[in-house]
Amino acid sequence: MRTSRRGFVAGASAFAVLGTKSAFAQKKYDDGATDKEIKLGHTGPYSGPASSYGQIGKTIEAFFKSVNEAGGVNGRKINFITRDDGYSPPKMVELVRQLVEQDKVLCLFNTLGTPTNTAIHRYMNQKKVPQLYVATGASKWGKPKEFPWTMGFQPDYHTEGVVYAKHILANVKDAKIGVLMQNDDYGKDYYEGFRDGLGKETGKIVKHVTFEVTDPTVDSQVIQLKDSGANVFFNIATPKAAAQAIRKSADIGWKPAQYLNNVSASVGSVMKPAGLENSQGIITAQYLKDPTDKQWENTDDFKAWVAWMDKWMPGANKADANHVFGYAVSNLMLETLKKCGDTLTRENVMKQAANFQKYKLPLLLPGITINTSPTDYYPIQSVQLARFKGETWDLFGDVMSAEGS
Amino acid sequence: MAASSKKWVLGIIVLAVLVPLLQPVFPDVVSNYRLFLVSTMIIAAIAVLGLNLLTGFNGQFSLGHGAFYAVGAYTAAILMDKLNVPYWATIPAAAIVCFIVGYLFGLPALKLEGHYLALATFALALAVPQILKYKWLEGLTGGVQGIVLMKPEVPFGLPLSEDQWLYYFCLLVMIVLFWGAANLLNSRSGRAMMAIRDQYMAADTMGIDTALYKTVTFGISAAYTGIAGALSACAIAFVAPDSFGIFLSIKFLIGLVVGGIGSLLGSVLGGIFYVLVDNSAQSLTQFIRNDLGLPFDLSAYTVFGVLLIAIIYLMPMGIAGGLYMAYRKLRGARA
Amino acid sequence: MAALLEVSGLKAFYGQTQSLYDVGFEIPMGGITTLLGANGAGKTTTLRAICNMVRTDGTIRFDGKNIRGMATEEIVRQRIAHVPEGRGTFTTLTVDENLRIAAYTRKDKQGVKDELERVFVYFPRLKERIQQQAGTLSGGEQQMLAIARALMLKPRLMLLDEPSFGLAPLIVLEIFRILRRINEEEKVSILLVEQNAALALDLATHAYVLETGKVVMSGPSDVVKNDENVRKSYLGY
Amino acid sequence: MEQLLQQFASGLANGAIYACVALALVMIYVSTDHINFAQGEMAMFSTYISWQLMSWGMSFWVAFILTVMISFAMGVLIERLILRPLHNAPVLSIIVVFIGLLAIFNSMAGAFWSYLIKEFPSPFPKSEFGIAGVIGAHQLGVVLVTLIVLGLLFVFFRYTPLGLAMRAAAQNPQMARLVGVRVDWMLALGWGLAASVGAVAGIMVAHIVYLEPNMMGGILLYAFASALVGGISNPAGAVAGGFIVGILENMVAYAGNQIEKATGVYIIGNGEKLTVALIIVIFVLTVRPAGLFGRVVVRRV
Repeated sequence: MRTSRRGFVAGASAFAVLGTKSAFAQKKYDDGATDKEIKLGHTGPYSGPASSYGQIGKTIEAFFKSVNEAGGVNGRKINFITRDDGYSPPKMVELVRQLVEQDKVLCLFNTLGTPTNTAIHRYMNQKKVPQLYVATGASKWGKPKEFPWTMGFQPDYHTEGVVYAKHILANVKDAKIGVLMQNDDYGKDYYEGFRDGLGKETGKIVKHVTFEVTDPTVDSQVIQLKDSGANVFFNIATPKAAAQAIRKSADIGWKPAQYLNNVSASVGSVMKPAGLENSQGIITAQYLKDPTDKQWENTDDFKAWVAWMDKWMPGANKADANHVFGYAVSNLMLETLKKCGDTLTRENVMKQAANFQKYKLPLLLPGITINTSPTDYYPIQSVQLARFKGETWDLFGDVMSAEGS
Repeated sequence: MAASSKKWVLGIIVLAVLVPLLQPVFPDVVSNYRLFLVSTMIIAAIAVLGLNLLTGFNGQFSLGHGAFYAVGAYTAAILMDKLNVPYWATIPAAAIVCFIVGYLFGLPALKLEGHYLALATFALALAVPQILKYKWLEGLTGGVQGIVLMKPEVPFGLPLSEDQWLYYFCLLVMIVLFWGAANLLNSRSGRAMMAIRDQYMAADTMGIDTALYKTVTFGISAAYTGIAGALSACAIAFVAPDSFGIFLSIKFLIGLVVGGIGSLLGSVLGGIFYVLVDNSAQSLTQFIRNDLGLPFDLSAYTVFGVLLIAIIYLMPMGIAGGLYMAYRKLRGARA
Repeated sequence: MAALLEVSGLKAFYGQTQSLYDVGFEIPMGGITTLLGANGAGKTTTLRAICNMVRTDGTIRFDGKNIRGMATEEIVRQRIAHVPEGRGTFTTLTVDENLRIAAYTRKDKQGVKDELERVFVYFPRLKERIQQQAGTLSGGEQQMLAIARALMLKPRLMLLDEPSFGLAPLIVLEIFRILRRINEEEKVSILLVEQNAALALDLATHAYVLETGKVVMSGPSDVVKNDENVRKSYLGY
Repeated sequence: MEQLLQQFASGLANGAIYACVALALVMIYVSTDHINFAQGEMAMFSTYISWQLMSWGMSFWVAFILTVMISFAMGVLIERLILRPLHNAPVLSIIVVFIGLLAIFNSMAGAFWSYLIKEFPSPFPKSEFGIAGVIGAHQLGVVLVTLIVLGLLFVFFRYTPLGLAMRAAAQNPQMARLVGVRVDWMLALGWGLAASVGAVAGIMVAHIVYLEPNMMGGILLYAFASALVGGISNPAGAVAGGFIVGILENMVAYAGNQIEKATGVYIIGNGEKLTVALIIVIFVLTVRPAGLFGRVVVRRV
């Protein structure tokens, strides 16, 4: 591959300088780590059309504040630097270079978006700065051979698409599938996974329609899907469009078997707005606990999360699944840093990130754990199917694990 | 006046050439990141200049220059990706492609004025990302995933960093383009362009072929902005439809207005501002939140909006206009 | 006879350039006064200055009250009607709307109705065209509409800027006849700016001559008419 | 055939949304000669206000009326405080101010009410409105409300002295001053009206697209096109323009769909429908430069 020579030289020399400085202290540091603090870099879309995901960054910020309050990690405070990328790849490049070269962060953590992370993918690997637990489900983040400094977090969209396809093949007779897809990276990943899952049966997709994020409604698309005679509906849309599609199909009397991508599986921001009566029976795949789902109310990790939210993010909407996501992924980062001990080098951060066995992360569904290795850069690879019933998701079947795609 | 301003320009250019060489002396001040940031400012300045040629000097309105920027960027990216054309050769190619696109777009635009032209260009800016994703072009454009490129390498074994080289390359392109624009504006054609802006009817009766001038200006303007797009493709080493949303065009417009409409210097200032305002809004927000301890959750986007309004308040004619007024006041006070 | 409008030390500026230097005159109650002068002498500017449509300095007293610096719309509410040059009508509004908008400041509905009837007595032609858009009227009709609209304000003072501009001589005569009637019957004082000095001097009782932003001569119109300089410069004989 | 009917109805419903926002744009344009890019965000903000009022226990219509009034005040205030001091600034500078306002409203709404989508109620009972399977109750309601707003505006501008004064002030501000119209206040009033109409639009739209800070982003683009198609200074034209754009867009998608069905070749689809609709709009404008229903007004030189 074309990964660089220059990047290697730069990284090595920086290492040499720092290495001599702290040689006799038994502690090892790269840029961004000292006896007192650890610098983490982050970007998120606080403005622009994707700004609802800005909540993740805010959760992480609050999380590390709470960690610092409690004494930090191995005696070091976390300096969490977050910036607004507006979901724009060029802006991302600029900000990330600033984080890496000016602010000199130890690593990037949970930067959000597929196109944005793609723009810095090669740069991070040239600079050998960890790009950890990125907030996107594209499958390209788990390729340790080509990109050893980049790791994903959530189950990738591709895998999820495969899971739905398998379920349809096994359960729906004479499936005629209609797909609604957001016309971007994320939609495409799902769709391709779905097609792969269907294998030879891709002919079962009778209609595939797309929409743009700027489209005010997806009514016209749903009408086309109904008209195609489909009896299965795979809904690859972000919350707003997903809810619109569910409601519209009910409005025009189209009653297919519905599959909804996990991105929009929030009860509070999709199922309720779409109308609970319209949402019955929809199937999705889950890996995190839905904050509006009453069945988790008495589990320990969920109670801890609620208490944490009350204290550190008072006034924030607990129905927003982004808070769950941010909290869970922050816990993973925290654990990674803890495991690093006093060896806070970028290499060690990557090594520890790639060394989780059956780690129980708070707020993951029962039975789902974090598993990584130097050859497996997909921390979460399991999902469980759930069917919407009443006001909550009803998990069914086994936890399904797909081998990395 | 003209001679002294020439001296100034030369001085600034010499300074701009020398600054990166100070890197070994002040590694933290003249860092690679800062040079990269200045390169993005230069790129923005070129794009704003393109818009300025059209709006500031020819009186045609555009809310869609992001489209030409995108076309330039993709032209460069596709040539590098598919045909292995060296990056520097993609610049003239992008210019030609964008000139043609701009010229063709200028033809129907002739019939449209003011708000209607704004709509037409706006539509263009909306359409381009969709066209880039169009099914039959995916093979070429990479569809939603875009194209990942290599950054330009330092030629001839020069002892420069990648960012230093990129900076020099952008600077060179900018000097050539600004020089070209200055000469164009000083020529007969340039005066005709401005006559069309100021007195449309009069220009028509003076025997100026207004249709030709307007369409050619559209072409040149598009070419300038397209070159900026191509440079950005080189600098960012990645193009994707998400990079060219409608807000890009709006940012160019902000750069144009805040820098100074109808001023070459204004285009440079606009380019700098365009890059800085985002960053300064973010640092300002952080400052207000952390240091002033505001209990309210202030977003950088709010600060950005307030900054924009404040600048128009202080300098309704843009920074260049504001500087000019300040200069006149100073001289007036002395006289 | 008391002066309705007293102007003294009036200066006016367009941006940085000054176009009136120390203009002073008085308009008697009930009379017709005319301002004469070459192009660019500042006649139009003087009218505009009275209505605060340019930046001014000096004093302007209307009925004993200083109105300089008041907003245009407030000055109009003192019942000073300004008929600007180039016939100021709202071209996209109908004749009826043009007249009704002038009564916008008035509260008495019945008064407005009566006013409308009276205006049509002076300008019967407008009644025929009441639903037409003002922009479709002929030049003379538009001028009549402009004057009619000024009348709807029930003005005490009417400022007229070049009412004869670009109109056929017969129409001009008709308009001037009407102006005289208005002056007499409605007791409206008139300040008239006019290129056609002969016509203006015939109509007016008093005249002032402006040159480059200053009053250079004034007096009853008979006297001014017979002044040699005036005859040479403005009357052409 | 059923699809054609449904697509047409859905286009009509979308068109009503565009028409409503376009009306607000036209309001500001006729009174101040500006196209307000912040219009959509102002409407969104108003909608949040009504949501807040309802969550405090007010009924839909009470909240609706109160919101329209609050929005009116908000529009007047914005004009007086922010735009008044800039009345001599060039058009493009004003546009930048609008963009600033857009950013502020958008982020403030996000900060106050979060970016999570919210349900917004519909006041139209399902049983009495709508034609089953073709057009929903709310969609039909929106069409009606749009037409009612248009009617009210028509009566206001045509038959009331204030409406007349506003038209006069817009057409020739200097002359309007000379008949005693307080032109400055007319501008502020225009802003107030536009904000009110925008609030109505937002409240009607929110049930369909859900309430969130970015809900107006896409819609404003369509409204902009609608207003221009209809002739930017003509309220009735804007409404007609809205319906035309809404229906056209769906028809483009429908046609593409039918072609693909018949020939199996993909030519245009949902990804391109906006582009194609806009191309048609621009083509129309090059033929009729003042919009379909606009009059060519001779420009003062």
